[in-house]
Amino acid sequence: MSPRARVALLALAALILLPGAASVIAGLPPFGATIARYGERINAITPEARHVANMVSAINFDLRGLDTLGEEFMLLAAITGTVILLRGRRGEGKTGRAMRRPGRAVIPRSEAVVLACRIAGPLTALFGLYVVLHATVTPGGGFQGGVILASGTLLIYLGEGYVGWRDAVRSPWLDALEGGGALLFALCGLAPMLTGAAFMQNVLPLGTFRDPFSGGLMLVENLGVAMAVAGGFTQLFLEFMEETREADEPDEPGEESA
Amino acid sequence: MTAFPAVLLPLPVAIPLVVCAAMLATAHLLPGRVPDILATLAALGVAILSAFIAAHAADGPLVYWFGGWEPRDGVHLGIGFSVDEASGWVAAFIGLLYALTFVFAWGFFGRTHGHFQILMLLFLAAMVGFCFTRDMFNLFVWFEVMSVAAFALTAYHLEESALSGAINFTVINSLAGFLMLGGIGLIYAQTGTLDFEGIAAAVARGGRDPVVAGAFCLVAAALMIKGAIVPFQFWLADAHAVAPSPVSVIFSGSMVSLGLFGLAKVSAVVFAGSDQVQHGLPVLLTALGSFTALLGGWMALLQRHLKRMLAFSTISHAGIMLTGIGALSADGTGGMLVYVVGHGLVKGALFMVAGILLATRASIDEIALRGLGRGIGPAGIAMAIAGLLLCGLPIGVLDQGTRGVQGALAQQGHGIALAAGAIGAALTGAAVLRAAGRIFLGLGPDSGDEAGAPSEDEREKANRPLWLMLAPCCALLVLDVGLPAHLIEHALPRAASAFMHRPAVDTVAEGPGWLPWMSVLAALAGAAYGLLRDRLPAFVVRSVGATQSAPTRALEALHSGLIGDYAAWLAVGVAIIVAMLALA
Amino acid sequence: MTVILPLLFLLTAASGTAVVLVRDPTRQIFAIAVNGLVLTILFDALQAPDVALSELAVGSAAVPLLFLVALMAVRTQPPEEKS
Amino acid sequence: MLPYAVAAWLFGIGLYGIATSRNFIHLVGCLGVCQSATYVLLLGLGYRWGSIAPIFYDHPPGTPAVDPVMQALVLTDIVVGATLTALLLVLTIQAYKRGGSLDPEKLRPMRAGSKSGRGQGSSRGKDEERTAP
Repeated sequence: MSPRARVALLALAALILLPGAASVIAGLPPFGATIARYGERINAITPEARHVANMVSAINFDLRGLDTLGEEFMLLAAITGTVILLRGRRGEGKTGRAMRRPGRAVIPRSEAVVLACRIAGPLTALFGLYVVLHATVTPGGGFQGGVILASGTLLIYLGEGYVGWRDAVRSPWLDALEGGGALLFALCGLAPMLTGAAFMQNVLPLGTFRDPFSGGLMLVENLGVAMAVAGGFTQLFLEFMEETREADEPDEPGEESA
Repeated sequence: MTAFPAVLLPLPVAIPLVVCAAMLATAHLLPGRVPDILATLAALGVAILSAFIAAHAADGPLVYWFGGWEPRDGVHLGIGFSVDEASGWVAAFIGLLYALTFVFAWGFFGRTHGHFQILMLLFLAAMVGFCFTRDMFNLFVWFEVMSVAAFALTAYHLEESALSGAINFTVINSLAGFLMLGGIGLIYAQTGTLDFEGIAAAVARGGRDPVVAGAFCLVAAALMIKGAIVPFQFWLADAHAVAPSPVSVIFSGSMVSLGLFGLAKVSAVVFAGSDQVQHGLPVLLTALGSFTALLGGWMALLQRHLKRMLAFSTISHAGIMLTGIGALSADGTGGMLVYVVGHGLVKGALFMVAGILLATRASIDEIALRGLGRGIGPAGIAMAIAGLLLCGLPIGVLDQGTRGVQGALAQQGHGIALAAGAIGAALTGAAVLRAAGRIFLGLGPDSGDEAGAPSEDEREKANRPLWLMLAPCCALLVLDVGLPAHLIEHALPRAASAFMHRPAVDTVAEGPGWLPWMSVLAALAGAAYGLLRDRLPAFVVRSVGATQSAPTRALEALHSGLIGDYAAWLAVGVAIIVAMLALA
Repeated sequence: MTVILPLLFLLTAASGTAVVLVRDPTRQIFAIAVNGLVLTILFDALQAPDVALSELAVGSAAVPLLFLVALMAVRTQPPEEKS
Repeated sequence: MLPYAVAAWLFGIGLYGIATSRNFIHLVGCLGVCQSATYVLLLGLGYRWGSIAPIFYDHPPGTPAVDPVMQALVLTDIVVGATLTALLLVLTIQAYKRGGSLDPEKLRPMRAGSKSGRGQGSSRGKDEERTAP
């Protein structure tokens, strides 16, 4: 089909879809008028039932924890897929090829970059941990904190160079972190069943409202998510970066720093 | 506290998840065959558990509330699983299909640290979750997990075709996910809940409502994209043809039909109370289904690349399943559910034969393989039997499903859909039988229009003994033929009504007995024409060829492989669904 | 608030349109990052700080980074020789 | 009504981008726009004027808050988006290495007339040109 025919087809479909969309929008409750009963109900009962302040975390880790379990494993599937697809190209045995490239000196980075990264790195890690640990009281949680932690490892790359980064961050460890986090989450679901409770039912003490250590089992699940996400995203960055390295180019720091 | 059999409901999902997380965590420590063994055992475990659950669900659906969040004051707070008999058996079938596929792929993916098995187990868990859940958003989550695992598996070969096929697959199915999520958002805003039953109750109360109809359009479009219904079918041929053969077994055997399974569940359970949807559905589904059955069958007949041929035949059979849903009766839906299982068994066996040819004869091209199959007779017999079953040979599970679907269609006077289904089945059967004759008997020196069809060199590792690949293939066929018919006959009326949340019926209608035989005869005639073309009088060949070539070229051009075209057709498809519902 | 929200919605529509209409991938990355940032602000205005934080981490940092790396991978490597 | 119209617009323009894109990396960006339509729709549906975020840290429980369920759904959706983007970009990189192009017109799965599928850039892209062996 020529591009023009394609756009014509799209326009034709739009002729039918637009009135349909308009009637649906007209049928919806006006924006900002009301919220659904389900959400209202959760806002009403969860602070007391689970001693947590952050309703979104309560939904993600308790009320609808199964969704998050699926989501975590979706991430795991995507990252496993990425690894298969990228490594299949390079060959499984050569995962560390760029890490050990003989005969190449490490070009020193400017002092300022190294210093900045060495200061910012731990700060980012600290911030990531803060976001992870305060899942039940403030915005954020395992997922957001995990992504921040993973981005923190990129600072090692900027500061210490590619070889230093690859030396510090090893693929098998990341697999272990990712798989271990997902396993921890899944076991959080299964373990309560041993005591006769339902899958992912809270069996731990709930803690005090507005305290970071509130929510019982949620905290463990949150930790599992953080591990899985941090490991997974780091693995993702690692495999992507490796992809840019195959051509024989000088090891230049900060080339990806945009 | 939940009573005993219901307590097991989370396990068929949780077991594969735990096994694959553990496998990933220890990926670099596991010795060679351990992932194979673990994966096979996990899949078998899922099959057995699901079967056990299904058997106990005969008296009524089992319900399980995650986190112990049972509904309070009529508000569904958490996520529930609700397993009726039919869903349980479908899950058991899927587990078994995976177990046999793992045996078939034994050692095939040896050097990947079990990554292949990890993805497959995730795929399995997602499918079982998809069958069991009673929550709209949870359905979406499993839908997406399925998709993501499938995307990665498709491109495993890293050939150019595999990669671009995987990209098309990913983009179109991602759009399906977005449509579905949009639909879920609409229905949630309107009904204030995500639980199937909760939504159903609210929809029934609401009367004619454009938002509900719009939500149904979006969700139905998403599930039809997964189910490869015209005009959403384009991705399937691209993806199934290039995926590794064990993956294609799963794709064609369960993923596509599961999309339609979801559609059947959603339209029978969630939107049962919407008159607009229920009025619009029969015409919409039977029309699209008939068209799909014919187009898929016709395209299958024109292929020379075996996996692509089977992919189009899957499209055709998906169309037949859709007509079964379109009858909106316990017979039709029950027949469709049996059809899902029967089709999965037969199509899985066929893709395994294709895999055997890839591994032992290093080609997948029907014309290039002519006569080369002589050394592996058992595979040829399996292929011929599967071909006959596919076009409707009246024995086995697939036939029982066909009769159910045809009975429902005949009863409700959908004559065109009935004919289209029979013709579609005959066409795909003819394609498979022709290929079997050409490859294993060396017939058909004169290749007709097939020769112009796309094909590509491909090979798979020949590191497995023939019997190891043949055994699961034969096991599937034996299951299809050997499963006692009276067991299904006995359970079907009850299971189908429970699946649709309707009062039980006593018996299900059956279609005319001669119709399957007509399909078989037509398939044999079609295959014979393809194989014996050189011995027929010239004027016959020329006149048939003249009617074939032009539409063939047009259809092949339509399946252009361009993602832009597919996106445009997707919009057209959604527009068709919207228009049909608006007119209802 | 009543003025800010509609403005933000329009801005979202505009930045989304920009992502589509900027056809050069190198410049599109900036459009994507900006779109992520606009969405972050919109989510925050819609009282969804959790979502905003995710969008900030994913939509305006991680995803553009992946795009950048993908573009570099494509740039730095000529396609392998045909065999 | 504006938020819902914006959501519909975003999906439409994203689909238009996918339909007309000549570069896979650009196409992945367009897919992201389609997805942002779902974010906007869901959060728009879950919003209520004059309500606080569903976090009862600074405000006591019972204060009117917006719908937390929609936010939880969107969080999952964002993860979906990130995974899809990563996977698609990987596929694109590999397809580029194999096919030597980022143009969907030139990278097609298994077309008639390109029997080996590789190294025939000139014969590809024309549907009429069929080589019947």
